Order: sequence, then structure tokens, then C-alpha cells
Amino acid sequence: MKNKIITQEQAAGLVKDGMTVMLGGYLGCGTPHGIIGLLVKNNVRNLTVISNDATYPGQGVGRLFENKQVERFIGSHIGTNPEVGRQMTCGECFVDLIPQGTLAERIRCGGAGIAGFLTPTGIGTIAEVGRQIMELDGKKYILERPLRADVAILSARCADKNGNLFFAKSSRNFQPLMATAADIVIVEADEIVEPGDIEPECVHTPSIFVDYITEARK
Amino acid sequence: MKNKIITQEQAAGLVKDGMTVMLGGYLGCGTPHGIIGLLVKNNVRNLTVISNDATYPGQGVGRLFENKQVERFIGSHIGTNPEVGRQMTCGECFVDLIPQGTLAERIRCGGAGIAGFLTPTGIGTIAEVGRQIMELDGKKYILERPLRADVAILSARCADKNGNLFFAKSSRNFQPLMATAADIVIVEADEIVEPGDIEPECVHTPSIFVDYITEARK
Amino acid sequence: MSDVKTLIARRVAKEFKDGDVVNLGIGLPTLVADYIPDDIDVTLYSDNGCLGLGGAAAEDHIDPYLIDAGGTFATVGKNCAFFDSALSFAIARGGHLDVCVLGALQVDSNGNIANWCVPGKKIPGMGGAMDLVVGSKRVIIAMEHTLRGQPKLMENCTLPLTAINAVNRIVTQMGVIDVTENGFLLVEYNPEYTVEEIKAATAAPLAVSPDLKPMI
Amino acid sequence: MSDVKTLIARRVAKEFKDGDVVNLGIGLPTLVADYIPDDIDVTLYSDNGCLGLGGAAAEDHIDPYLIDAGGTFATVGKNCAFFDSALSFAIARGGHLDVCVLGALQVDSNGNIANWCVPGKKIPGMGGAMDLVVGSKRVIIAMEHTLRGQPKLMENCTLPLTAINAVNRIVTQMGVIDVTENGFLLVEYNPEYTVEEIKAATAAPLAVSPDLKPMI
Repeated sequence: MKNKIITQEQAAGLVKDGMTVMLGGYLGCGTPHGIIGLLVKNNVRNLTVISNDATYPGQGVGRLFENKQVERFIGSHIGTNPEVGRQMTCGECFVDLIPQGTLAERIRCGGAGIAGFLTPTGIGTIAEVGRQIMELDGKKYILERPLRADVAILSARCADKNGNLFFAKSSRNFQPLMATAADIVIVEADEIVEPGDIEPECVHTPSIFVDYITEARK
Repeated sequence: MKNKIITQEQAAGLVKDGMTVMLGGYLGCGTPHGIIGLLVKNNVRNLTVISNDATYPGQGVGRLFENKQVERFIGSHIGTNPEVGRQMTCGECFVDLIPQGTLAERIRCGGAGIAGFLTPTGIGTIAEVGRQIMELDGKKYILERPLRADVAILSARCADKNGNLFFAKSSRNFQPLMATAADIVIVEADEIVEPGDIEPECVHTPSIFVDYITEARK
Repeated sequence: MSDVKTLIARRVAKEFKDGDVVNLGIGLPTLVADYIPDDIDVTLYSDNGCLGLGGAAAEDHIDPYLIDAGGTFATVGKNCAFFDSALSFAIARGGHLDVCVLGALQVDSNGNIANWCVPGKKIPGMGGAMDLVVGSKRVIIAMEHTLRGQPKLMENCTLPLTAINAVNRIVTQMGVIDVTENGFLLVEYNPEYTVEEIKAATAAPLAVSPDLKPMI
Repeated sequence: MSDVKTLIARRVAKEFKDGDVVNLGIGLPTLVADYIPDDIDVTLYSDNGCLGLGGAAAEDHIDPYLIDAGGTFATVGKNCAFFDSALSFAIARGGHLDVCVLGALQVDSNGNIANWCVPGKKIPGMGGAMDLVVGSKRVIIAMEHTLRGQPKLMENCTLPLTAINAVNRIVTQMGVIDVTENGFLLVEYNPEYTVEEIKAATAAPLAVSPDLKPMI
């Protein structure tokens, strides 16, 4: 099997100016903190970031905002990071807020070859804006379209050398979905283990979705 | 916590004439053989059965056909059971053949509150018949609708007493999806274990989806 | 002030039945967990992908892999399962939550709710609220009756909506109000207030149930 | 006859690159697994929810929880993972399979394929074939060139289709035929046959590549 293990610097080097990047994590839990630190250092610009939230000032996804690297943010929540609200209000960063379940499902569809889905979520709200509405059996639904990225950067508790992933507790969140929906998938693993060490029934993301593995710094 | 453990006879007794029943399994692997045997014994009639395939003569889902209990079958494959082909040809049983991925996704949507999805699968084939076709960005897709059932009957390697489920190897198949998409969910478990015995990260179906648990006969 | 929150949280906790699967929103609704009766089992759902969390972690027992939906470090409960965000919102949107308890900025007599945004002031994002409110079998709003003297129960919400026709019941420190086809209906009142006072604090018609009872 | 199948399976196995994720259909395509070169790693996908199965189980080592997509009792391979049918078809439909090898009843010069049904005779159902053929990056048909003397490479399929514009390459005992924008193109031939014989066994125009080579 092709060696997928690279350094954190090599991993961060795969992200170029203007790319669309999915970042795993929910309020910093399951966020690839090491690679994000190097993206700040590399100072890649004009990123479109897809992630559930903007975490907290000085942490995780938030650091990319502070360094003004994010041109557009697609997520469900920015309330924990005032700097992002400021950039949105000033027009420095375009923020596309969408319901969390719709965000998850759009990413899933992006990886599953599904061109759209009909959700009742957001009917009668601004989530309708710019969307096609369909009526079926007398009920209204929003037609939502898939989301994909150039690169997804994830944080896993364990990766085996082939790239099978295991996410601990609530750090799983959007990560198995993002693993399916990007052209390049990079995993920052807290531990790299031997093939077979993760039970085949307990693999959360099969190795075929993972392109590169890098070990998290302790 | 409410006691969910019942006998196989009580479990089978929940299925009434005319019901729509989802049955777990793929070619007999992950099929609730014990409860199906009792459905044959109880001779419930006019069932709509949703299951991937019709397995083999004398086995699993196949037994319900041999006893002429199936009025309508919704699945992806009947080729392994000639009796089903015969009943379809004679008009004794209505068989709705749909692509396996579409079947899986329709059941998933039935459990996820999604009213429809757009798939490229089946465009230009008889899978289009009776479906709405939508064109997006110059490509055609079939709008598929969710599937739900009155009862889902599953077979799990382990259930804990609260109803958290673990499916061994390839016996998982459609079962976690069906667990979300039926009004009553019954599990035939090869082993009933204590709460906590299944690692919380390795639970394939959380307990909230499971209404009743019965132990498989050895 | 904290007495008001306790009163509301205590009353909401009485809404649950044995076996219910419940979402408690951030803020006041989180307090409800402390008042769930011991004789019933309620499974708490967290939209970040957990069922059955066991409450906040002690400071010296923090597990960096485990937070609740509000970002607080949490613990594994006695009936716990973890899953991804797709299944998490299949649970929320798909009707698998028996009760969803949320705070609100405004609720109106059509059951419309606004709880995620104050334009020009605070736009934190809707997070999971829109899915939760649309999908849960029962939506209960736990909030103070007014905000700085301004009514929060309206004829029509003026803030951006979270969902339409979604709210079943509102619990405030003044009473319990159901949202019916004919608008707000007061079903329980806090004896510290008169019905007239409750009506005065409500910016929409408030019918009074013939079975009106003191708040339990 | 089994020599013919071996010839086809051997040739198809040369299509794979190191790291490919591959689906092998029931029947002839399954034989391809035996000829994958030792110096490349190929991960086999099974639509019943497995990656990396290790081949058929010995009769005295049957695990009732483990079958392959064709129902044969199977074994756990060295890079194995199990998942549900929703993820299984996210893999198939979502473009995560590098190569899908299937048999066919008919293939036509538009890349249309018919492989699931003979009306009035045999209607087994499409199983996972429609998703696999639509979603895989490359679709290779492994089949005998004719069936009882009747051509299977057609100008237009006459049997119910599995998918339109889906097939990239066809491998038969007579040669290797690509489906191009201009129809069938013979790129390799089996030296046991003349190009004229191959054309005669094909019910559609068959262009010949300027780089035509003997079958490798």
C-alpha cells in the first residue's frame, strides 16, 4: 500500500491560496489544531472555510479569521467568536450561515453523489433565501444542494497506517462526512497504529477516503 | 428505563395483517430468522415487505413468499429465489424492484425527516418510470421519496438491555437505516448484554431507535 | 432573578415522561436537567453527536474528546452513544426527539419562534435550532415572560424566525401557555401574578383555559 | 470455455493501479481477483457493506456474519472495514470506486449497458448495478464477445438498460474495445482472431485504433 504518512508541514503545504477547505470539529473538539497552526504560519489567503462554527478567539478555526485568511465562511454558528461577527458586519468576510443539520446533510450529499435533498428545516425563515422551494403532498421543502471542498482536514483519535480512522467520543461530529466530500483528505491523528488495530466494525471512516496522515504533535 | 425485552412470540405478535414490514439482512446475513419463522407460523397475510432481496428458497424472507404472505415486495433483487419470480410473473405478488443504493437512501430519508433526494442512478432506465425527473446544472436526476414501515425487524450480534445495537461484520447492511424508519423497531439479538458493554463509540444503532429486544434461539 | 430561572426549569422538568428523549438548549433550558424526577429515565440528546451524556466534567477530569452541545467538557453517562452529525440531525429532523426545550427571543400566537438573531446587533447563527424545532415531536419554550419589560409573547414575531408553527408550549415565571389553533391559551398561572398581569405582559390575545390551574 | 473466462479475467486484472478501489461483479468479474499482480495493492469493495474482504471462507471456517456481495461466506482481509448500506452506496454513487468490473448482456456504442433483466424470461432485479455503473470512475465490462453466436456489442441495446453512457472499456476473449465519442474502438486484439472476425462478431461499427496491439 502507498505510504500515506507525511509531516505536518507537508500536510499544510497542500493547502493553497483560494482553496475551499473543510475543517473538522465542533467548538474546537475534533479540530486539527496542529495543521491549522501551520496554515496561519504559511499565511495562505482567500480561503473558503467550511466548518460547523468559528470556535473561540485564538483557537482552531478562529485563528484563520484573526489572521484574515478567510474570504468566505460556510457554517452554522459564529457566536462564540466576536471577531468573525465583526468581519461579517464590516464586509471583510462573507459568512453563509446555514442550519447545522442542513450543513451536515449537504456535506454528506457532496460525498454520496446525491445532487440535492428536500428538507423542512428553514421553511418560513431566511434559510429559504436563494433556495428553490418545492411542495410535495401539501408540505413545503427547501431544495438544498451538495457541498464539496478541495481539501478536508480532520483530527482523529487514531488512524491506522492504511488510513482507517477512529474518532473518540464527541470529536466525530462532521468528520466522517467531510472525509467523503473533498478531493484531498488529510488527517491529523493523535496516534498512528498498525493496520488491524482498529476493529473493522469500529472503523468510522474507511481508509479509501483518506489520502494523507500526519501525526499530531503532543 | 422501561424494560424492552420480550419473547419471540410477543415480538412476532406485534406484526398484524396488512402491515408494512422492513426486514434486515442481505442474502440471509443479518436476517431475523427466528421472528420470521414465527410470522410464518402466525400466518399474518397481505404484508408489504421491504428488504434488499428475497434470499433463497426455504430461508429468511423467502419463507414468507412460500407461504403467500407477501402482497407487495419492495427490494433490489429477487434472482436468488425463483418462487418470487414466479409469483411476480403470475401477478400473485407485486414486486417493486429499485436500485440498491436508492433503496438504502430512501429508507435513510424515511428516518431522517428528508422528503426526497436527487439521484443520478437509474436515469435512462425503467427506474425512471413513475418518478419526477429534475434537471440541475444540465444533468438529469430522479427525485426519489422516503420509505417508512409500520414495523422493522432486525437481527443484531449484540443488544444491550437499553437497546444499543452492535452488528457483526457484513450483517450490518440496511439494519441501522431501517432502525430509524419504522414506527415499531424490534431486534432479535444473538446476545443481550449489560448497558455499557458495547463501547459508546462502537454503537451502530443508539437505543432510542429500538422499542423491543428479543433473544435469538440458539 | 435566579429564582425565576429555577422556577421555570423546575416546571419544565415536569413535562417529561419515562423513556423520553430530550434536547435541552443552551442557557436556561440546560438547568432543567437538574430537576428531572428520579423515578423517570430521560435520555439527553446533544446535537454535536451524543446521546446520554452524564453532565459536566470535573475540572481535574477533563476529556478533550468530550464536550456537550454548548462546548462544556462533559462525561459519559450510563446509556451513552456517539455518532456523526448526519445521524445526529437525522435524529433531530426525523422526529426521534420527544421533547425539545429551547429559549426564545420571541414566540408568537402562530407558534412561530425567533431565537437565533437580532439584526444589526447579534447574528450568532442558528446552529442546530432550526432542525430541532422543525423535527421534535414537542417543542417547549423555557424563557422569562418579558425582556427588560418588553413582551416576548407576540401576535407576530418581529425578529428573524427560527421556524414557523413549531411551538407547542411556553413556560415562563408567570405561567404555562399553550399555542393552540386559536392562539395563546393560559393553562397554568403562577399565583404570584393575577391573570390580568399576565395578559398585560403578553403582546397578543391570551385566552384563559376553563381548566386554569396554579402552576405545578 | 473456462480458458476464455481466464483470458478475460487475466486481461482485466492488468487495468488496475496500485491503491485502486475496485468492485468486481458476480460471475466472471469475480475471477479477476485471482490475477491481480502481487506488486500492487487493490482494495476490493463489496456492496453489502465491506471493504477489503479476504476471499472465500474455507468450509470449516464459516462465519455466519460475513458474506460477500454474491452471498458467498467470506473472510476478513488485511485492510478491512464494515459499514451500513447508506455509506456503501455513498461509496458507489459518490465516485469513490476507481474501477467497477461487471458482466453484461449487451453493451452499445453509446456506452449504454444492459445487464440486469431479460423481459419475459429473467427479472432478477438490478441489485447494486445501477448505482455502481453510474458512480464508478471507470466501468469495465468483462464478458464473452457473443452469447450463443449472437453479438453482445450492439449499436443500440435492445434489453432494458442498467445505465446510459456509462461504459469505458470492454474486455472479451476477442480483444479490448474502448467506448469513445465515436463509438467502439478496437485497441487490442487477440491474435487468435483476425480483425475481420472481431468486426463480424460485433453488431455495431468497430473502428480500429491506429495503435492497435495484440492483447496483453
